[in-house]
Amino acid sequence: MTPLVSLKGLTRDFASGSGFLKPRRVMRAVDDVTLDIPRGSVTGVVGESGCGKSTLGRLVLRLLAATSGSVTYDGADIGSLPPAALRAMRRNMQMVFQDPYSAIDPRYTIGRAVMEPYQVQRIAVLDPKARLAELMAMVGLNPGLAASYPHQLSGGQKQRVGIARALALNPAFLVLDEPTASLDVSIQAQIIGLLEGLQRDLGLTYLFISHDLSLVRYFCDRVVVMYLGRVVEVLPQARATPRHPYARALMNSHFEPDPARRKTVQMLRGVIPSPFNLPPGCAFAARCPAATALCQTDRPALVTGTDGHQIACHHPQG
Amino acid sequence: MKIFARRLLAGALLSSTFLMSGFAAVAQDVTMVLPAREVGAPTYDPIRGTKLNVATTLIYDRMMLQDADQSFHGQLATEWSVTEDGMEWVFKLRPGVSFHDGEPFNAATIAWWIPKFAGTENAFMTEAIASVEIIDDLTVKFTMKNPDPNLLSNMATTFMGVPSPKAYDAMGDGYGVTGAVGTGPFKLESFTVGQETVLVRNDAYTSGSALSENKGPAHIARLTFREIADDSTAFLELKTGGVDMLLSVPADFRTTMEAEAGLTVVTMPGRELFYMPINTTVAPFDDIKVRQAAALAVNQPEILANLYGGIGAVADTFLTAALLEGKVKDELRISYDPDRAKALLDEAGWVAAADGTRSKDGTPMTVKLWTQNGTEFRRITEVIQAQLAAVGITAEITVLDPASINDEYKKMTEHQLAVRSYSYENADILDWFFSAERLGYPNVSMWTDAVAEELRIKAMTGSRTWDERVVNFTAYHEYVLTQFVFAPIYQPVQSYAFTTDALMVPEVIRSTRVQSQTFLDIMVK
Amino acid sequence: MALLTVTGLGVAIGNVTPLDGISFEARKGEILGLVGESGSGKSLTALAVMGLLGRIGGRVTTGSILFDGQELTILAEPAFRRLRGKRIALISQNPMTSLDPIVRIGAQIDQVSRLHLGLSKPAAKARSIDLMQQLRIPDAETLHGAYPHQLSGGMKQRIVIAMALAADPDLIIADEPTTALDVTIQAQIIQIIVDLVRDRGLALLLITHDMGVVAQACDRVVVLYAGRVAEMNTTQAIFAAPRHPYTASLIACIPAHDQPEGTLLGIPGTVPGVLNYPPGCRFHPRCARAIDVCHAEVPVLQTLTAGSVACYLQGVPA
Amino acid sequence: MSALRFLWGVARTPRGAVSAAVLVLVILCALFAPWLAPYDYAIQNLPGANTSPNAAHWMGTDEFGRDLMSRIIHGARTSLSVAITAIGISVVAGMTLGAMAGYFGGIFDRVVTAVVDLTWSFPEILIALLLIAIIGTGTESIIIAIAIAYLAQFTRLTRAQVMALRSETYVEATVNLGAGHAHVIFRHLLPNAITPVIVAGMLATGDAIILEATLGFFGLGAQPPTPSWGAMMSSGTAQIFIAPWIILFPGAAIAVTVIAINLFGDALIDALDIRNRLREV
Amino acid sequence: MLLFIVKRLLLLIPVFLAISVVIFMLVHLVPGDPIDSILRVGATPAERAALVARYGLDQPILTQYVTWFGKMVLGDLGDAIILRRPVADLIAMNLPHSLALGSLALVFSTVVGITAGALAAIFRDTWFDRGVMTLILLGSTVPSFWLGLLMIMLFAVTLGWFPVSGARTASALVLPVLTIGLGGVALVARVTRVAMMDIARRDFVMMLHAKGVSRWRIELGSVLRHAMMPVVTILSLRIGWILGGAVAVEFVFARPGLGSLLITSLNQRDYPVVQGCLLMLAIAVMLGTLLGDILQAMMDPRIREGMK
Repeated sequence: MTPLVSLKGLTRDFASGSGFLKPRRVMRAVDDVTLDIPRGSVTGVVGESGCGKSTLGRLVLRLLAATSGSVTYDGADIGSLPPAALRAMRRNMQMVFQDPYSAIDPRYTIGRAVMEPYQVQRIAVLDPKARLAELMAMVGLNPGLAASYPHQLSGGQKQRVGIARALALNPAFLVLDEPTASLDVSIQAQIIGLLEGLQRDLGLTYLFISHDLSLVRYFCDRVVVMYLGRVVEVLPQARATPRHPYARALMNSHFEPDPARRKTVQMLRGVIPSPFNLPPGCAFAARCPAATALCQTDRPALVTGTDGHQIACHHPQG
Repeated sequence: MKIFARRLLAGALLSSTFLMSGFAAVAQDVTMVLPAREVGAPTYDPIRGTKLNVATTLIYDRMMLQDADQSFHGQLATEWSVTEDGMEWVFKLRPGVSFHDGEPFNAATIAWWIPKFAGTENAFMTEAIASVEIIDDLTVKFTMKNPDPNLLSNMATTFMGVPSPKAYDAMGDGYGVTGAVGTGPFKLESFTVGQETVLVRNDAYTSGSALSENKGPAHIARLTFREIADDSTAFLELKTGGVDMLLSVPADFRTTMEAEAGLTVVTMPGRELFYMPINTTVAPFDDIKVRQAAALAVNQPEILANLYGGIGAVADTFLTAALLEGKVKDELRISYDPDRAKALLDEAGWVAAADGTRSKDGTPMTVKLWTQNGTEFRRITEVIQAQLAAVGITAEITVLDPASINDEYKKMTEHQLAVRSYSYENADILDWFFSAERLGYPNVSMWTDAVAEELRIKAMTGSRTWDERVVNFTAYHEYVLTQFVFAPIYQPVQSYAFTTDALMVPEVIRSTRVQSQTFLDIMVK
Repeated sequence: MALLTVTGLGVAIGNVTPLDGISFEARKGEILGLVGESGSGKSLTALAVMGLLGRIGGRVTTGSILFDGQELTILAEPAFRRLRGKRIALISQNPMTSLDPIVRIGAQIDQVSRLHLGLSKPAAKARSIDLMQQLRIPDAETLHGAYPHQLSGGMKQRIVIAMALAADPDLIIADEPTTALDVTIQAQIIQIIVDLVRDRGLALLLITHDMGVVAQACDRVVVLYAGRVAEMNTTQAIFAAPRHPYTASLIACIPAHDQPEGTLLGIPGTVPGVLNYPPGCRFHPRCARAIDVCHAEVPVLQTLTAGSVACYLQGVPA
Repeated sequence: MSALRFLWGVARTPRGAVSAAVLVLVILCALFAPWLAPYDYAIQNLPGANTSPNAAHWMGTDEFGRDLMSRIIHGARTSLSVAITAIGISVVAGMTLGAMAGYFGGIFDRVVTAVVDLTWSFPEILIALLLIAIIGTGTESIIIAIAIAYLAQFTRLTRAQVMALRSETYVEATVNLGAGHAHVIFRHLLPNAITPVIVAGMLATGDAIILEATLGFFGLGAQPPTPSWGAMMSSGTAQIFIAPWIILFPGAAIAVTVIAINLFGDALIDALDIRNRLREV
Repeated sequence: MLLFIVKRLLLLIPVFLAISVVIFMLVHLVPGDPIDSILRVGATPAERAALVARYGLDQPILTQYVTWFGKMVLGDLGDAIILRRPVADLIAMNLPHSLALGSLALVFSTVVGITAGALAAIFRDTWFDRGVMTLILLGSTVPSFWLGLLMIMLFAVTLGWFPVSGARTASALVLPVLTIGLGGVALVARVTRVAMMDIARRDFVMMLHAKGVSRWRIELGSVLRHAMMPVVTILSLRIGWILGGAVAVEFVFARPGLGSLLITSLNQRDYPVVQGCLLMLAIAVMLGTLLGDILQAMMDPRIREGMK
């Protein structure tokens, strides 16, 4: 089966400095990412702040234009779509945003926000009230909240509104950009549970972006690990043991909610390089316990192993 | 940038000297405020300047001065004679006079000086002179193109102050701005346009005219003229002792100042005249009846009484009362007559409605009334607006700045009525404002009339003697009055005020205004 | 022996009472975890102990805060000022914003020892550099003259820690010290804090919402919910046998390393805002095991053989 | 309706109450001047000029014997209508320019920003005088001149708002729904940007009243006999000793009105909690 | 730092070029032909042509611009048509007065404004705060010419402390400086107060309290220091006010100044002077912005960093 979404050599540069006062400096936020997102699966992207995971999500939906590379959705290259076709295409692919607090226009009622997709896409809904109630019920919101304003809702409720909006157009593909990062833990679990259920019931395909490795491992089928704009490792199964030293460090940095599993944290040495000035070799080399001279100069390519495990490292861990 | 930087530096030094000089008041220092209408005079070049202030008369002496009774008194010229036909003038010059720069004043100066007027705005002053001949070192002879009985009058104006030929030629375009050299009782020390002029006494001065008691150097050692555009500020300066004398006192402040202890306010006949020109080419004023009605609607006595407290005089001709040419037949004088105005409008077909407004064939009688910035103009205009309304003419006021007003006039299209004033003391002002050669501006009335042109040309170039000129201009003036091309309004007086503890000013002013002859006699207490 | 004893602390801001009857004690050489979701009153508790409630317009209404035998609730501001930074220090939540951006880092650390220990400029500088080195800040001499923006988040948090240590305090309050940091950095900062307490015998009040961090670092735990203490016990006991349904749910909200798919449930409903505190037990609307009494009566914090709990079920297993 | 209720709420704070009362009074004067004024503002009575305040003329008469109070009441109409119209035009134009610059960015934004920043650095009075020299005098010219003089302020403010809002998630979310520029600008950006701009516009109306008065002082603006506070003061300076009330009352009218506008604006800013969003101005 | 300044100056060149074009074109929009204003009435077309040629108005507009710009770079701003002297001289006469008045008014409004704003912020929401801010508001809500007249009446006429008008003594500066300064005080005080209240809420200020630093030291040492940045920004952006904002005040106090010169020459259609004045103001604005940037950089290391 062909993947629903395919990324090929996707790259995005950001220029800093207005070019007026400061010299123009270019930051490569996403660097040559090639990735297939299979239908009906949950692909997780994990990495720390500044690794380019959110940019990747926006590139996939073409909320940002790629500097180079392509995104194919169901066989169509969305980078080359004319604006009108792109707008129509957006019915198929939606996003749930990180910050539910600013994801709804404060001047919109919940009902108006949830129904906005139809207005934008100029879709006439036969029974808007019923559809609204249906959508709200689908995300576990009391339809009585339709007349409320966002500031009257809790963060978890707002995120449900965000999900309802994303689902309104019946998309097949959702990018979830850290949908729970700004929520309380008790709410995070609710939302993850909701997303799990929706995926199962509606057969959705997710690209799930998170900094929380344990959450990604729990929720996803596959895990993509990014570091400073590059994919360093792709785990074909979420629970597979990572082999890239960075992915390992990430795993070791996670504290289990179990005092019996306390760990002694290894201090990472070195400095995180500036994204404006990446070293020629492996971006993690400066902090990597296994790094050699080779790592400083040669950038390791992303190599696919027999089991589909992809890794970009000169010295993968056993 | 270098030149510019140097200029900036010079400016900074200049202004810091100002700051310093304030602390070191020297006795016999006198500060005066220039008349409001002289503010902003850009130059002390009498030949090329079109707007000169009174300080010019202190830097330069003139050939002769004119007294209030219009008699002439020699200054640089000691005596003069004219041939019967008016075609040759001979002037004897005062001996032993030298310019502030040490250059001698003599017949060669005059021979250099007169031709300098050619091509300037002031060329009309000497237009009639065909050539200047040096008879001897102190005698010159003018040969005329045509008789010009007005020559002496011209030579007594500020524009005919005599500059030093050497300095004049050396300074080129900067003359009058960076320096000015004459033979007068004061030397120019500094000049900041729009701000102030500082003069210092010419200690070698001996050319005082018969109009001054004092024939030698002035009593005042150092004389500062300040330019203050705002009347109230100027008054407050005088009141608080910041200045010693105001050379013009606005009508509004006259009573206040008279009541002020320590201030003396002196009033003398005016040279100015307010009037309302009427554009004769735009309806409804192409109809002489309507023009006449508008002119008769102006209530001069009311303006005199209420806006000016009765000080000054009504205007009922185009010329000031002091001029002989203003003595026209009484029936030609234009005076307030509302009933006649209304009757004329009725005759012209402008019918009054119940509310008093008039219209003709459905067109309401709404006319434009322009005026220029400045309290006095606005005030008169507002009253005139009300007076016109009283006979049924609705006037809409537009206030323009003086530059715009002239720009608009030059378009020669839309204007109808305006409130204007002029300040001049010669009947040839009639030629200036009503010559068919100058339509638009200054002939704001846009008036062309064959009879008038004939009379005008005769007055301008066909008079051999002063008396003949008076007759010719009176005839022209009388004809102008019959055509209602303007409405006379008001003749102000001139007032000046000074602090009694600081100055002693001669009681009689031997001129039509306060000029060099008076300054020579002003004493410092 | 307890260095800090908080008993029945109530805090009001304006006419709302976000904190109500908070009691706990912190001991030397021990890390006390103060756990709760947003709105539970963790940070207010910290401000109350620091005597800084006035800064946000709050005040202590009831209870006592006994620090080393001294009653802090009645302490006058000048005396309190001599205590702050000297005996009670704060490690704040966001190192990115806690440092004055236009003052050199060194000067900000020096300020504390100069103010409280009366050190001269050079002596303070030497002390600061020494502290920075102890916190494994590389090139401390140079960084002493650097500005905050020149440092990474992890480094900044170490500087904040150095600032807290500068006057040798007895009690440190660490308010979510790692929330703003990346996972790998967070692990290291926690390690540093744990080492500090062990080496220096300090009392540390660690405020966090992350049960993983609690499990990793704390000796004892106070669980707060909606401005009240829900449960208090040793870390071991809390995780092994939570007695309050809220504690149990909170632990269950975090996916464990082997959490099976579809089993993450979260806690239904939302954390109540201070204006919407329900009567009775404040957790009862979200509690699956709530009984009638929970709706009406406020459960008292009861000391049991080990730890205490405010619940009518008193740890009876489900 | 909620906006009205909100304004009512602001008007019930102590600061809001006083200022709102004054503003309502001034606006009533402007609206119902012909009914409120005890005399015709244009009727001259030259013999009764410059009378000091008395029972018949509460504020005295001016140099034409016209009732000063009637002229001040009618002057409110002139001053307010000029200021409000000018600021209205300025706000609309500024919002359009600012929204376009902030939303589309690029070279258009750079040019607009550069021009706006430069003009913003010039005093409004100079800009207005410069424009009046170009387009001529008269009420319309004054309105246009004042509108352009304040244009930079609203353009800057709107641009800053739009720039800030553009990075709000809901804007991105709406784009992701397939919304076009018009939907984003008119349904999300402008409705959210408008509040601070309106409040800034209100505050600027106060400044515009002063600017109009200053232009009137220079003899520009409303043509006689239409009363305007600035022109009244201009002619009043000449009477400062004979009839100080001619300059004092219009000046006081301006001061009271502008203070009321500022206080009410301040109360609004606090109630709306938008002080930070107004920072740029 | 020096490098930064040089670099910024170089960057100002294109801006300056653009401004010069705008100013050049703007002046040509003004209606009314300056030649008509100076041409003597009844002059012949030949005289007119001679004048047109003298001022280069017969050249194509581009040539006129290039000539004008070339001379301007060399410090020659041309000759005033009505005032009949080099424009540079006129500016040199007026600029020092504008600078003296403007900079003193700036100093006055900054010092008083910051003091008042800081005290109001420290005692926020007390009667003191409200009283001071309302009082300050008064100064900015009356037209400056009116305030100036009242000042003259009180301080010059009634009390006799200062001269009524003019620019001849240092004491003549006091009343105009106060008149203009009072408006600036309101601006500075408001910005200072709001900025201080905003900064007082920042985390690092709370941290300073947590460190045991005294309140006054925090407010005056740290908070005020931070609050200066928006103040500097506002002031540097509005530097044009210093040179040109005092037109009405200059009029009332009969003072020379760039603003008055500009307006006078505008009314007289004296193009070269208008161009020169606008150019000076534009240069002042550019330098003001630059100065503001430099001050900002001196205060904030983050901006210093960004400059490299």
